[in-house]
Amino acid sequence: MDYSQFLLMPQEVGLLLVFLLVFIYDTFMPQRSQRALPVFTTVLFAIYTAICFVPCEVGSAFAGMIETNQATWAMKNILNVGMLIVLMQAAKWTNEEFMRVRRGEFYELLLLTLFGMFLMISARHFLLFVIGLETASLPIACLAAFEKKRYESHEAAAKYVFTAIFSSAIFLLGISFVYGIAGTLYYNDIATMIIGQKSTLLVVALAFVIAGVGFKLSLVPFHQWTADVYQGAPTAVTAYLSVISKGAAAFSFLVIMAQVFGAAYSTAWEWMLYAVIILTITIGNLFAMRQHNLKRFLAFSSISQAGYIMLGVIAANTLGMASMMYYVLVYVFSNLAAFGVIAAIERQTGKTTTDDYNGLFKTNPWLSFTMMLAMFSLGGIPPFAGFFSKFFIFVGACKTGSVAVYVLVLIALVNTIISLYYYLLVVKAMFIRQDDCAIPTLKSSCGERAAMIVCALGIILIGLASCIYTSLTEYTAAIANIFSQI
Amino acid sequence: MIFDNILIYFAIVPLLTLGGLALCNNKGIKAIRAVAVTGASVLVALALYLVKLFLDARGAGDTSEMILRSDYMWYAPLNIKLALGVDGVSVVMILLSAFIVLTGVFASWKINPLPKQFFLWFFLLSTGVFGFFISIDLFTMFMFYEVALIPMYLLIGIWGSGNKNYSAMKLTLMLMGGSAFLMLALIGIYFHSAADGNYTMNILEIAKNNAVPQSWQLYLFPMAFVGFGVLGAMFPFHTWSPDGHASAPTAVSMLHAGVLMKLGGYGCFRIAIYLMPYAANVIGPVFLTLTGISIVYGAFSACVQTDLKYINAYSSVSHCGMVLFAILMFNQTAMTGAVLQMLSHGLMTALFFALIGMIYGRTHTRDIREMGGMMQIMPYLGVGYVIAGLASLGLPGLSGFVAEMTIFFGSFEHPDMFHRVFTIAGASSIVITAVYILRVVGKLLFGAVQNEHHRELTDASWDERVATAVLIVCVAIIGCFPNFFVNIITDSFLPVVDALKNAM
Amino acid sequence: MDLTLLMYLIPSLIMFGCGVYGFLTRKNMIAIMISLELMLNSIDINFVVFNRFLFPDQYEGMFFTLFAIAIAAAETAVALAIIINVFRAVKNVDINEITKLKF
Amino acid sequence: MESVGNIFMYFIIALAIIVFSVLTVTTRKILRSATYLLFVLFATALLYFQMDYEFLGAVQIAVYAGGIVVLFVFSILLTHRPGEKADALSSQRRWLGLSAAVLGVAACGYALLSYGKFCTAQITKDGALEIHELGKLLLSTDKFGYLLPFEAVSVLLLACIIGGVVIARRR
Amino acid sequence: MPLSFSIAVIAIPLLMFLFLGLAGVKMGRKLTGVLGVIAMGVTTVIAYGVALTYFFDSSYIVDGVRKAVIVWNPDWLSFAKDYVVRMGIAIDPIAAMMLVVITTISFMVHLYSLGYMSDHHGNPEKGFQRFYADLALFTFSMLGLVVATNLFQIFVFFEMVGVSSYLLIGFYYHSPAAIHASKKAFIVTRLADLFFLLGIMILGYYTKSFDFFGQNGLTGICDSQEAAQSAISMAGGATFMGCSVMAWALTFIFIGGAGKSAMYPLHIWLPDAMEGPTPVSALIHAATMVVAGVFLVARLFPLYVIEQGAMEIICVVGAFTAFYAAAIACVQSDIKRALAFSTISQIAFMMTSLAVSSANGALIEIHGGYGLGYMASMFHLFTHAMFKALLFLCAGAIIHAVHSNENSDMHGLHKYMPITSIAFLIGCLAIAGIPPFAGFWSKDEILVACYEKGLGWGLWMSAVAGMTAFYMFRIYFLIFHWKEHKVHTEHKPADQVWTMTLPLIILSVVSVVAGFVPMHDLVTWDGKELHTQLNWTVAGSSVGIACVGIALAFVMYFKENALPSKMKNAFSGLWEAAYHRFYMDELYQFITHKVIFKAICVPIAWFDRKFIDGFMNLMADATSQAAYGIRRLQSGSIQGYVYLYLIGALAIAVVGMVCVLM
Repeated sequence: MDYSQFLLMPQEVGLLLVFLLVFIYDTFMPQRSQRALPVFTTVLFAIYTAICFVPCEVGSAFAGMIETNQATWAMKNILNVGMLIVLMQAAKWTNEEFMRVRRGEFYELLLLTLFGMFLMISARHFLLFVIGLETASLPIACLAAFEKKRYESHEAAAKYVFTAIFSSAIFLLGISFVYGIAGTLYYNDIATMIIGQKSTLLVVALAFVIAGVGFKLSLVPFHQWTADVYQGAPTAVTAYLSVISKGAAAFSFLVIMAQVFGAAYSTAWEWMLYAVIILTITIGNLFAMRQHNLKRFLAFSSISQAGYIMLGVIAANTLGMASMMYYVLVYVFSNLAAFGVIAAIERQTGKTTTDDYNGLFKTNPWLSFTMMLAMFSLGGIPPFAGFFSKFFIFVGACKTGSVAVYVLVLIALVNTIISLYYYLLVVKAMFIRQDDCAIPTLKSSCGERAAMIVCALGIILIGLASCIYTSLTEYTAAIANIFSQI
Repeated sequence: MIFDNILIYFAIVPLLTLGGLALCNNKGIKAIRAVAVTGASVLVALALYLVKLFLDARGAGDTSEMILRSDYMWYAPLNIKLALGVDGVSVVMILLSAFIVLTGVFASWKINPLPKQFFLWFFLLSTGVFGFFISIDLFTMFMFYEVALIPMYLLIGIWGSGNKNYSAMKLTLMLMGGSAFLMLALIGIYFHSAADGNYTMNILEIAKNNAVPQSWQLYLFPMAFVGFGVLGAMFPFHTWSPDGHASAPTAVSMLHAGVLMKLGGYGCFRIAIYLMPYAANVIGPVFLTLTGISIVYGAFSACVQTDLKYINAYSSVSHCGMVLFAILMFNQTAMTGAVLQMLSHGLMTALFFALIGMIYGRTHTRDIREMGGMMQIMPYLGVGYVIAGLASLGLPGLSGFVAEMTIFFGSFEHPDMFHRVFTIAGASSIVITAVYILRVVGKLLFGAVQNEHHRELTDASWDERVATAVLIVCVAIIGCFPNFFVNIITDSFLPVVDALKNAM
Repeated sequence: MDLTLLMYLIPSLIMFGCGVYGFLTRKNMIAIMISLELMLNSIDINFVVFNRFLFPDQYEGMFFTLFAIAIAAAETAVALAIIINVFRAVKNVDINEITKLKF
Repeated sequence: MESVGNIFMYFIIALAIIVFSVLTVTTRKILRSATYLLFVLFATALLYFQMDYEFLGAVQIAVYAGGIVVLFVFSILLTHRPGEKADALSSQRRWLGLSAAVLGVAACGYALLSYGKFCTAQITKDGALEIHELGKLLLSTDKFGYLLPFEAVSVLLLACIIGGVVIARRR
Repeated sequence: MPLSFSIAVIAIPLLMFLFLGLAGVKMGRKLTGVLGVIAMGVTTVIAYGVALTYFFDSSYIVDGVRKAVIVWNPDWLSFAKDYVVRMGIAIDPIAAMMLVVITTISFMVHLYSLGYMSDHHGNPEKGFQRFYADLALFTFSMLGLVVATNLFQIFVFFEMVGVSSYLLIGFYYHSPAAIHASKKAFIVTRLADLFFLLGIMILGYYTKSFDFFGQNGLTGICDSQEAAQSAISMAGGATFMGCSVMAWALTFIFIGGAGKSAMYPLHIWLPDAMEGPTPVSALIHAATMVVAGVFLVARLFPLYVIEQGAMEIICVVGAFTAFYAAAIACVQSDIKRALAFSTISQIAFMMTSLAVSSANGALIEIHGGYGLGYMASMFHLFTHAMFKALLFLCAGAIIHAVHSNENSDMHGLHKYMPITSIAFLIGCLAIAGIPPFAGFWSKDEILVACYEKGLGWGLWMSAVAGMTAFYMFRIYFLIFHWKEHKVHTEHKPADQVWTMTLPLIILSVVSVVAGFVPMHDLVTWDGKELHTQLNWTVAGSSVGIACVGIALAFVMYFKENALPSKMKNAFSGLWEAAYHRFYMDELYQFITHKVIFKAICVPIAWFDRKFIDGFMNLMADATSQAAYGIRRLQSGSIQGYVYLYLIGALAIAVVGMVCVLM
């Protein structure tokens, strides 16, 4: 009974502390100081984020049930940064009248889901992973239903919760099969047990595991909730869902696939994932082409982005892992920039369709500029960060050296053209199309503005500052052993 | 220190200009123009100084493949460096770009609306172009390449005319489609750049290692070639060019046809052929066929167009086809001719587009059937157009002639009958070129005035005169003193030709 | 006659199949939730029997089931809360009523 | 060789599980559906008892039967008029559901069957777990100890409580 | 005068072009014209000085051979280290002769144009400055062509003269006919130049040198017969389609020359080129540019001599063209066109003469080399330039007086324009080959050369000579006699101002005396003197034939009578065909418009838009259609989602199973 082991997971513990403080503030502070809750939370979280950047002790705790290493540390920091941006963006929104009674809950749920994601990232035991997964998904259903006045919010919540539970059922079934094969739920132990396994059962279990995590990542064909939930949920929640949740799932997915099922890489899951990636990128793109609602549009765009992220998984090497983390980081900034703009406009005008954005540049140059940066970054246009992340993830994938992966990358590259098309449609609406009744000049709140500036700077600088990617490669190189089975 | 190398300033100066423009007031058109002209002039001065440096270095017996070499590690995990260096080809391409940028600024003197934004994008594009020419690292080259492409979308979309949305989208998507293939090719090259696993992105090192396996070359070469070939308007990937040029604003057409399309040709030999000589030898004839078709096909298509810009765009297809055609001949003379043709086509097409833009700005039509007798109304522009036309159809004393002759004579050196036949077919384009150029000149400039309203139009203003005069002088200088340029260019092709020979 | 592992897996599997069938065919959201319970329950059985038959030395499957029950309870609670919420909004628990967001 | 009682027990449990599962998803009255679910859950609990996991069986009855089914009943009563009957299923829907279920079961069944070990495995040793042992394991930090999941699941439950409250709240 | 002055001969016109082109607009018309004339006068003087120095300074004769002198020859464009194009000035006999011809005619035309171009149908001529600039450009190009040190330079200046010709033909750019004519001239000669280019490419490929004359230890291809032989043998006997590649190259080069020199079937541009101002016709389309082809063949004569096949082709083409153009000239009513066909015919004479001069090796003994035809050709080139320019300038004066090109608008002008009439008559006598006028001497040598090749050739060319006399006098009589001129009340035709008349007088004098230039001493193919004497048989017969032609013309056209129309009716088919130039233009029209434009260009453009571009659009449309097609997947129903989820998971499992099994 060594409870000091909890110190090996400082980020999780710290997060719970933040949660507790917010919870206490929310519960015990008088009504009049409640309006300061967003600021309180944001500042608190900012401090927490800053502290987290202090390198932490590396090691595994609870007899290998959970592990902290440089990669998880970095990944959690990336998520923290994203979370911070989300909090900044949401501050103004949570002070709206209808949010008054559940402002505290909003923050509490966000922090708890983040905790769940941290568990997913660090877990080296499937039980812990499942708990993390559920913690990360169930409260989001509640968050999606926050805007009670909007019908879409309810529909989104319902769709999310049903598909999420179904998905977790499938995932658990898969885990049960894994358990049946390996007799243990510790990652490392499973890995040693399945070496040389070529059974159908393992393949089915793998398929179900991919489906379960693929649901969180919104990989095709497990993606269909994404668009509806993104569109229906409050924009702050959508933003959160689209980047933080996806980032955590991607990282843990890579860990599971590499560390647990590494032995089955070339025999099975490389090809399963191969098919999924092609489907994800293509179908996501095809759907995104036709969308007019920007949130829905970004949903499909994020589906196809998830496909690109998966290239880092199929790479199954440290370079691919670093590229994937880098991709997530860039994606955090790009997507949050887009959502920041959408949220700012939606909050004040309620408009979310592409056509509403016609002529935006004339009235709101900075918003348009930020949005354009986001679109270019998502589309992979240099010198913005998205270009670098795309390039690195392709390099990571191609490092496997197999011709099939080259073909896959080619398909992904061809798809970037389609994606560029629809990203440019947004740019076109803002810059090229003219509209006499364009959205009037808006005044964003401080939080929104700060978030946008952070995102814009991130988009511009992350690619140019090579130190980020370089250190990520060092972190992943330190845990190269998780790929030992590949 | 990175700033020690003069080359980096070719990327920094446009960026500084960008910054300066960003500080300008939206309404202060004077300040905006001043900043733009200053930036462009500094670039020209730098380019001229670079030529001097190059000549000095060569004169001093520096025979290294690239001069002004310096490497700055950027992404250490992938061994990506900001590797700078120029050889004769890059030097002249930089010179060309600088002049086109300068004249482009003058050609868009009265751009409206949003002059500030226009110049911002314009200089971003220039950054990409210069960056491409100064770097010899695959990654940075590719990055700058794409930086140069994307501003086109907004430049055409916002300031273009006609069916601009369609054209801008088509252009962007097709070019990016090409670069998608290119990116894969680069990655493929990267992972075979060294036999010992010390992969590198540096072109010189890759060429030296010569480690790309032949089987991979056969896959990667077509991708790289098509990737650049799309930008070089190679048949059948040229269709973005007519629409794109027709819709683009003047300066953008100039820059695009004048410089951007050159990135295609430059990349084709510097990356596709130089790094994968085996595949170039094997697959070259296939692309040679395509480019040969481009030459004749573009010229024939131009014969029936009625829109001035379409005529020019198809003519560009033909001329740029000649560039790739010559590059694929794999001998020094033809390749030198290709670069001369790039220079020539760059200047002459820029001149054409500038003049067309000026005429369009006055008549608001580009349909040659609706115009006539312009020579009487605007003699300056008319004479300019005739000169551009003569340069295009290869009048000695102007640049087109020397370029084409070097290409034809170089190509004819190829001992293979297949190449000879294509050379002759390509050479026949000089007649077709004459046909469509004279057709336009006859309809547009000569004859009776078609529209009486046109009689009230004015001739060129001073800024327009500057733009066209600079270009005409450049065209004439290349045409009259080709050996100056040939001497700069030709030795740069030795390594490529050697590589090709060794790979045979 | 021996009671083999398979004999326990089959009812569990059928239960899972029923859950899937119910999920896909029922219109009532609560009924769908009930189907989901069937699915989760069948998985619990899997864990338990695997543990008991194959790996009796450790109790991982059993503990997993223990936690899974807790998770299932939490899921049900949240799901039912949302169903009630939807019911308030559309005065119905028919799953076909909530298909406004599509394409 | 198993004892006859065990075999008899098995058949009762298996039959109950299969029959009531089918009934749960086919009955058109929602309240009956919940009731059948309860029977299935009881049968499952019985199965746990047969496996010697008494604690688990107890939890199953307490949490599922005592908690979840009650929750279901409450919400059914909240949202339905008594005796309300669902419409008959359209054949297309039934076909879809059936196909998916059969496919899924077939795939899993094939996978399980093809995994040789499962067809023959029998209970070989006593697997009963003392309750205090169980308690120790639940709070152990060693290997096969579950302190961390225990704490984590409490966070999950807290999150769901907060979420459930905030959702179900009228405003 | 040192030969290096020849640089000034080239430079002055170029500078004049640049100066007048850039600053002309700002200057007055008078000033421009006078400046142009003075500059040209200076050029002419220097050119004469250079030519006379070259011809009469014996230091240029080494071992009895007049050596070519390279005055200036810098590198211009390097294809490779040892494969260099140079631009320079070389003086050899024909270059020196051409300098004289070009500068003389150009000076005359400059002077003449002061009057001719000052007004256009009574209005001040627009673009007077442009005219002089273009003239200067042409003069520069033509001079550059003749002093070329290498074949490539000739090609360069071929293009340049083509362009200046284009600009000058299209001088009246508001007239559709002029635009069309200029375009046609350019494109037809361009087509020929394409062959020229191919010829050079082949030649250059094997010889790796374009230089005519050796310098710095290198030998040029035209230095001597041996040098030419070694150049030819560099091809190593390579053949293409049964003929040696060098024969192909030389034939192609001849086609280039034929384009400029309007040999059948590339002659069609020349009659149309008469749309340009008449002084231009005189300078470019009668005296100088059109003989560039002849000059080219003469320049490469040592090579052609070796490749007899190419020579035969030239011979046939020349002989045919001579007859063909003469036949057409007999029926043209437009005096400039008639003169144009006459020019074609005369150039064909020169071509044929060149070609026959290598006819028979046995004649070397008698006439001291191949060179009689060569010399005759050059001689004829010289004299023809003079008298044809004279004729054109006369025609210009007439046209300027009556404002028409049609001889039906003229008739009986002798009374009104006596000086012009006499000058024209001198020109006619010269071209008809009546002694002692210039044409007699040169044409006689040509006929002798033809008879040496064979009796048939000789008879054929004699017949053409007779036709020449006939059609020239037909024109003369129709213009100046036939019947009384219908005097327009407001405008009476008269001799023109002195600037226009003076050149006529000068050229008339030259046409009379040019035949006495000792050409066989000065201009021979090998630089050695050629000893010839008058062949009285040939001379007598040719004079006789000429007289017959003149007499026939006199009978038919001196006084108004019905004979011409009777003849016309009697041979109406032939007459019509000849009048329509044997429908060659229609054939070209058909090929260019119907075949190339309608059957190639239009389909290609259509193919590009609909097919290539259509394919790109199709890909975009297909993507968009696919996107529309699969939208139903996102049905909005949770159960639909889950269904797909499950099926998807199973499908992935299947993928995995397949992989495991494989």
